[in-house]
Parts: sequence; structure tokens; C-alpha cells
Amino acid sequence: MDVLMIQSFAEPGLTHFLIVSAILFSLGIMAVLSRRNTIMVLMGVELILNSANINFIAFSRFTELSLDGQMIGLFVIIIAAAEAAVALAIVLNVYNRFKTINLDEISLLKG
Amino acid sequence: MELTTILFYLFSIVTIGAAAVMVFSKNIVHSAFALMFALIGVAALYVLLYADFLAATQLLVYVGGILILILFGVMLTSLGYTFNFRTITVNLVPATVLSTGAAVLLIFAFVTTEWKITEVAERPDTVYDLGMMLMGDYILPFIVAGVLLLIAIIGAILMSTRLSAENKGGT
Amino acid sequence: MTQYLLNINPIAILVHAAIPLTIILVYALVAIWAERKVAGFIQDRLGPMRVGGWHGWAQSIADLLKLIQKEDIIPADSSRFLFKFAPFMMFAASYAAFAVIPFSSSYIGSNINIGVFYLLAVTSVLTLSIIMAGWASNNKWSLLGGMRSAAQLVSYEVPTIATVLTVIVVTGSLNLMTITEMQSGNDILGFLPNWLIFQNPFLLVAFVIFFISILAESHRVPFDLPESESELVAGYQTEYSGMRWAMFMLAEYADMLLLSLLGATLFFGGWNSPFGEFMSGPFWSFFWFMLKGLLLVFVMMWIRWTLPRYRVDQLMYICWSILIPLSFINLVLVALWEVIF
Amino acid sequence: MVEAFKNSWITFKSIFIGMGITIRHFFGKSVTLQYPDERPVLPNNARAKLYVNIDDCIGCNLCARACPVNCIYIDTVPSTSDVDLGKTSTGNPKRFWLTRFDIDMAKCMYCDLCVHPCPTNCIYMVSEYEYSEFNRTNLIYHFSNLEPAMVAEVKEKAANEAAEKQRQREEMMRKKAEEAKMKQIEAKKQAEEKNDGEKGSEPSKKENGDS
Repeated sequence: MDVLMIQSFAEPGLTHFLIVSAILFSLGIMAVLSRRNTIMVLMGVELILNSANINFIAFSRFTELSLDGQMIGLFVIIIAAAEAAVALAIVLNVYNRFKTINLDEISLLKG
Repeated sequence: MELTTILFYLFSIVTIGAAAVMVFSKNIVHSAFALMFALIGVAALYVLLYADFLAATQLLVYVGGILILILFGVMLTSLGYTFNFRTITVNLVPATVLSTGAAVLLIFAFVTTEWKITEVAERPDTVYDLGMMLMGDYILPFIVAGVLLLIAIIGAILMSTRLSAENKGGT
Repeated sequence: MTQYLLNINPIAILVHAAIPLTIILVYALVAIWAERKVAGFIQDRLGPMRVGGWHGWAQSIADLLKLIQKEDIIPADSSRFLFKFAPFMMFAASYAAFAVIPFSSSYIGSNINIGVFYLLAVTSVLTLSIIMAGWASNNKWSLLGGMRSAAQLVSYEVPTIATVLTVIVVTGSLNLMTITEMQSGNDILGFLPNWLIFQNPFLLVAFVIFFISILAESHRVPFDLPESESELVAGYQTEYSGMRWAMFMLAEYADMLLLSLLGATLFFGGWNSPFGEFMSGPFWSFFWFMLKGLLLVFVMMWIRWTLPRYRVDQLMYICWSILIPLSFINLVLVALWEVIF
Repeated sequence: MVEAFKNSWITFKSIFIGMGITIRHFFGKSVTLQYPDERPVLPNNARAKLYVNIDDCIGCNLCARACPVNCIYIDTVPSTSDVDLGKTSTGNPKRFWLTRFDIDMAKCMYCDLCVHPCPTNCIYMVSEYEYSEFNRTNLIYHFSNLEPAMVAEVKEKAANEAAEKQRQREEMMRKKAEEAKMKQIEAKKQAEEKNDGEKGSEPSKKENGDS
């Protein structure tokens, strides 16, 4: 068991990358749930997307997924860029109307 | 220990530490800069996973684009002064419980699963293969992603121009 | 990239890291002195003359010694870690990009397949470090300079990448070494070297756009709005002093050299000698490469002392309304030329 | 579209013209003088340090009055009759001892106005421009060549002579007054005699004219 532990420490395999991505994912969840600043929530979402991306690429490196995993990672990055642009435009509009970006205070459906 | 191993642990620690600073920092600009370190660490992890093209894309798009957008958002939406960027934290207990639960569950699942690992040789030319795949199997998602980006750009520009028009009319 | 990490021993990595660093440091000392001399000569003055005998060649060494001794002042209300970290990050961003520059026919730091792309990606970190410095100083001038530079760099990255794409369309490779090797030989009209700028008339237009964009990317006049000393009291550098300020200076000059060398590689044949086989070889190729890069640097200095500074709205107008459409139209035209001929 | 091309053509043309001008200056000769090693030769009428040729000065005070900032201080003492101060090189006779001729170069504004009124051309600017001092009082230049003892002697002499002259004048006045009185008395007597004898007014008129 001990030898196994040391070996598993020594050489980063698939599980290591997956664990890193799991920790990043939970931190992202934490940011999304506990922060009320819209931009902070956006940053949490970026972190979650990144952790998912690590998973895809780790699978593409260590399993038979091969380059398809990297392809999906590429598309995730593209979609994250589009999401960030639109989301920040919305945030700026919201700020212009309500003078706040606290998520609890902008629950009205009608501006 | 091999160099790759040292680099893996180094960059994992940097990534996770920076992400933790991002989540728990009170100052939102500090959070944004911590996110930068996390993103750079993730790019380094991509390199260790033989995804050099993706690592460069990560740097270019996330660090050079999205993060600057976020910083602009922070600067434009915080009232006035440079250091008045504190944000409030709510739901601390449920959020902690939920995220820790998610982390424990995920790690348990990852460790116990028997992955079918096929050790690939190094990939010397991912760019060429990725380009070929983009123009072959993935041509439809590629076009759809292009259209999506176009729509996103037009939408963002429309929203922000309306914003400035309102500003001119309102005040 | 990864192959290199796995197969190379630490000493080799250190040597590979030290060579560009030496070049940058020597270049920065010479370039700061040369900038002052060029400014002096263009204004019918002499520039620094006192330190070190012939034409004050040791002036920047004396300045460096002075800067080392200076007190490192950190503003009371600043964000200490970010304030201290920003100059090093800025230098790291331009230094890391030197890894893929083919300095000579037999030396390149890291011969990776995505060379140009890596270079553009790494230099985009520069913007963030400038915002970091501007915000951490807790000074309105610094913040304004940082935000201006962010807007400027993000905008001008688009025409830069578009013009680099034109070269990639012609050469079909992202590897700077391959791009350079493709330009060897003297075949055009019998005597002209095979440099890309002579190969295709639209690449000349691409080079003009590229040069204007790298002027903006490296904060040179007429696009030096982030640090405009007369309006923003040096922008993001306002609160910096001593060695940290020197790091900014070093990073800026390194960035200038990096982009000039990139221009020399992409359009002027990199380390290829203009006389074909004559004067080629590892050493001479290094000489030609640095000569081309330093000539571009000299043109940048020359422009600095000729043109006035643009306004912010003019800067954005030039980028979004002229350079970006032009560079994309040019990209299509270059592709058409390549298909037809 | 055509307009845009025309504009960009004009822009590029003007940029190249400007760069041509700067490169010409780049290769042109520099105008800098390496000061401590090379010194500029000032032109003839350069305005620099003031100099007074005290031998030619007649103490007329015109320069001091012309000075807009009052930086010239002149004190004069008239010469006594036993000393001949001689003549200036321009032929004007000198009538005053110059006990003080100071110029405060710290105040001087190099307007050149003191030079022109001088009747003997003895105050002028010399082409010397390195006279900075650590102490401001060192910038007050004393041009008078009289020793303090000499000054005292001259002053005493002049005072004595002035007193002498005053006394002589008073003497004269008193003599005149006495004479006048005598005349009056005589006139009165004559008038009385005339009144006694024949009536006439001519002498009294003469008296009035004398006094």
C-alpha cells in the first residue's frame, strides 16, 4: 500500500489530473454559491469551465478519446469567450439600470 | 523524480492555491488577478497533457481576452474609488457543505474507478491534426461556433451601444 | 514543447534560458543609450557625452548603478504584493516569448510547432501586468494609464494577429524556424532574396499594417498613450522607482526588440543573409538577424522623434475602422494571390 | 472611398516628409558646445557683465538714473580747487571725486540702457559670462578706485572747502549788507540834505535798484 502511494505520488497519471480538476470544480461551485457580486459569479463559472476542460484533455491524453478531447476543449474555450462577452455586456446594462450588480437586488423581471 | 512530475505538482499547487485565493479573497480585483494565476497554471497543465496548441489558446483567449474583459467589468461597475471593491459573502455554510461534498464525491469516484488507460506516444504535431479534424469531422461544430461568436459579438456591441446612447440621453 | 521538457537535462535548460537573457540585457543597455543619442542627433544635439569616454557609451551602465542604489518606494495604500509583482511579470512575459525566436541558423530556444501562436499568446500577458501595476499603485494616473494600455493592446492584437495570419497563409507553418528556412535563397528577379516582403505585393501592405500595430503593441510613439508623460505623468509607471522601474524599462525595450525580431523573421527573411550563400553560417546568420531587428528598432526610434502622439479616440479609430478591415481584406487578397500564382 | 485613399496618401506622404527632415538632422552637424571644454565666442554687442572704466567717469549720474532696476549706486564729492582731476580721454573735464561706484550684478537685468546715455562711453558690457558666486554680496562690483583713507581725506577737504566757501559767501553777504546799510544811511542823509535844499528823487531810485 505504501509503495503504491509513493508510486502514485511520483508519477502524475490520469487520476492526479482528475483530482486537480475536481478541486477546481468545487472551488468554482463555492464561488458561484457564496458570492453575490455578478462578476464574481462569472469568474466562478470560468473556473468550472476550466476544470471541465482539464478533464477532457486529461482523457484525451490517457484514454482512447485521443484528439477529440482536445477538440472539445477548444470549443469550450470558444464558448467561454462568447459567454464572457455577452455576460459582461449584460452586467454593464444591469449596472446602468439598477446602479448595483448584487444578484439579490436585481431579481425584478421588469427593469 | 522526473522533471514532468515536479512541474505537475508545482503547477497544480499554483492553480489550486490561486483558485482558492480567488474564491476567498474579499477584494474583487485581487480575485481577478488570482484567477489569472489559476488560468496560467491550467495552461501549464495542458502543456503537460501534450495539448500545446490548447495551452496557447488558453493563454490568448482567457488571459489576454476574458480576464481583461472581467477587469474592465470590475472597474466600470464599482462605484468610484480604486480600493472600494469589497464584496459581500452569503450562504457560507451551505456553499461550503455543498462544494466540499461535491469535491469528496468526485475524488472518490475518480480514485475508485478503473480507468482504461492507453498510454499514447508523444504528440509532436497536434496543430496539424487539430486543423485536419476541424476541416473534416468537426466542420459543422466549427461553423456553428463561428456563427455563435458572430452573434455574441453583435449582441455585445448592440447592448453596449444602447448603454452609451442611454447615458447620453438620460444625463 | 513537451518533448523538450522531457528529454533535456537541467543544465541545457539553464543555458537555453541564459542566451536570450544575455541578448536582452546587452541590447537594453545599448538601446537606451542609442535612444538618447538618436533623440540628440535628430534635435541637433549630442546626447549623453560624459560617462565612459567615447560618446558617453557607459551612460546606461551608470544609470543602472544609480537605479540599483535608489530607494524602493511603495505607496502606503497600495496593494503590496501586486505592486511588487507587476514589473517582474511584465518582464517575464516578454522574456518567455524569446524562447521561440530563431536567433541563428543553428540556435533556437525551443523549436516548437506553434511558435508564432505561442509568442502572441505569451505577450498577451503583458497587458494584464500593466493593468496590475496601474491598479496596485492606487493612483488615478496609473489606473488611467493601465486601462488605456489594456484597451490599446487588446484592440491592436487583432490587426497584428491578422497580419501574422497572412504570413502563415503563405508559408503554411507556425514554426518560426520553418518560416525562416522557407525564405532562403536569391531567386526573385534573379538577385533579390526570397524574403516574403518581395514575394507578394500584398505582403508589403501586410508589413505596413504589422509595423503600425507593433508600434502600438510596444507603446511607442505615436501610440504611447499608456505612458504619455505629458498628460498622465508616465501612466502606470508613476509610482515606481528604483529597480522596479528599471524592470519596466527593460521589459519595454525587450518587447520592442521581440516584436522587431518577429517582424524581421516574418517579412525580412530572419537570419538569412541578403547575399545568398555569401556570409552565411551560424555566426553570420546571427549577425544578419540582429541587424534586421535593430534596424526596425532604429526606425521605431526615428518615428518617435518625428511624429506627435495620437488622441485616444484617434487611436481607437485607426485600429477599428482602418487597420482591422484593411488587414482582413488583405488576408483574403494574399490568399487569392497564392491560389492564382 | 476615393476620399479615404486620398487622405491616407496625404498621411503617408506627410509622414515620409517629416521622417526625411528628421533623418537629415540626424546626419547633420550638431550645434551643441561641450561647455567646459569648448567655450562660445560671444558677438561684439553681447550683453554680459558690466564694466566701468573709472578713469573716464565724470560722475554725471546719468547711468544710475537710466537704470530701470536701480542697480547702479554712485556717490560723488566735488573736487577742491587745489587738485586738478584732469580730463577724460574724450576731453571732458572731471570735476568730481567718485567715492562710490557700485553695480549690483545680481539685480542687473542686462537691458543695456545704462550704456547709451554715458557722455564719455565709460560704462559698457564686456564679453565675460562666467562670474557666478556662492555669496550674493560678491556680485556687487566696486569700481571706485579711491582708498577709504583717501575718501575720508577728500571728503574732509571738500567739506572744508565747502565750509570755507560758505564762510566767504557769508562774509561777502555781510559786507554787501553792511555796504547797503551804509549807502542807505548816506542816502538818507543826502535826502534829508536835499529835502532841506532842493527836492529830488533820483538817488532813492538808485538805492532801490542796488538792493
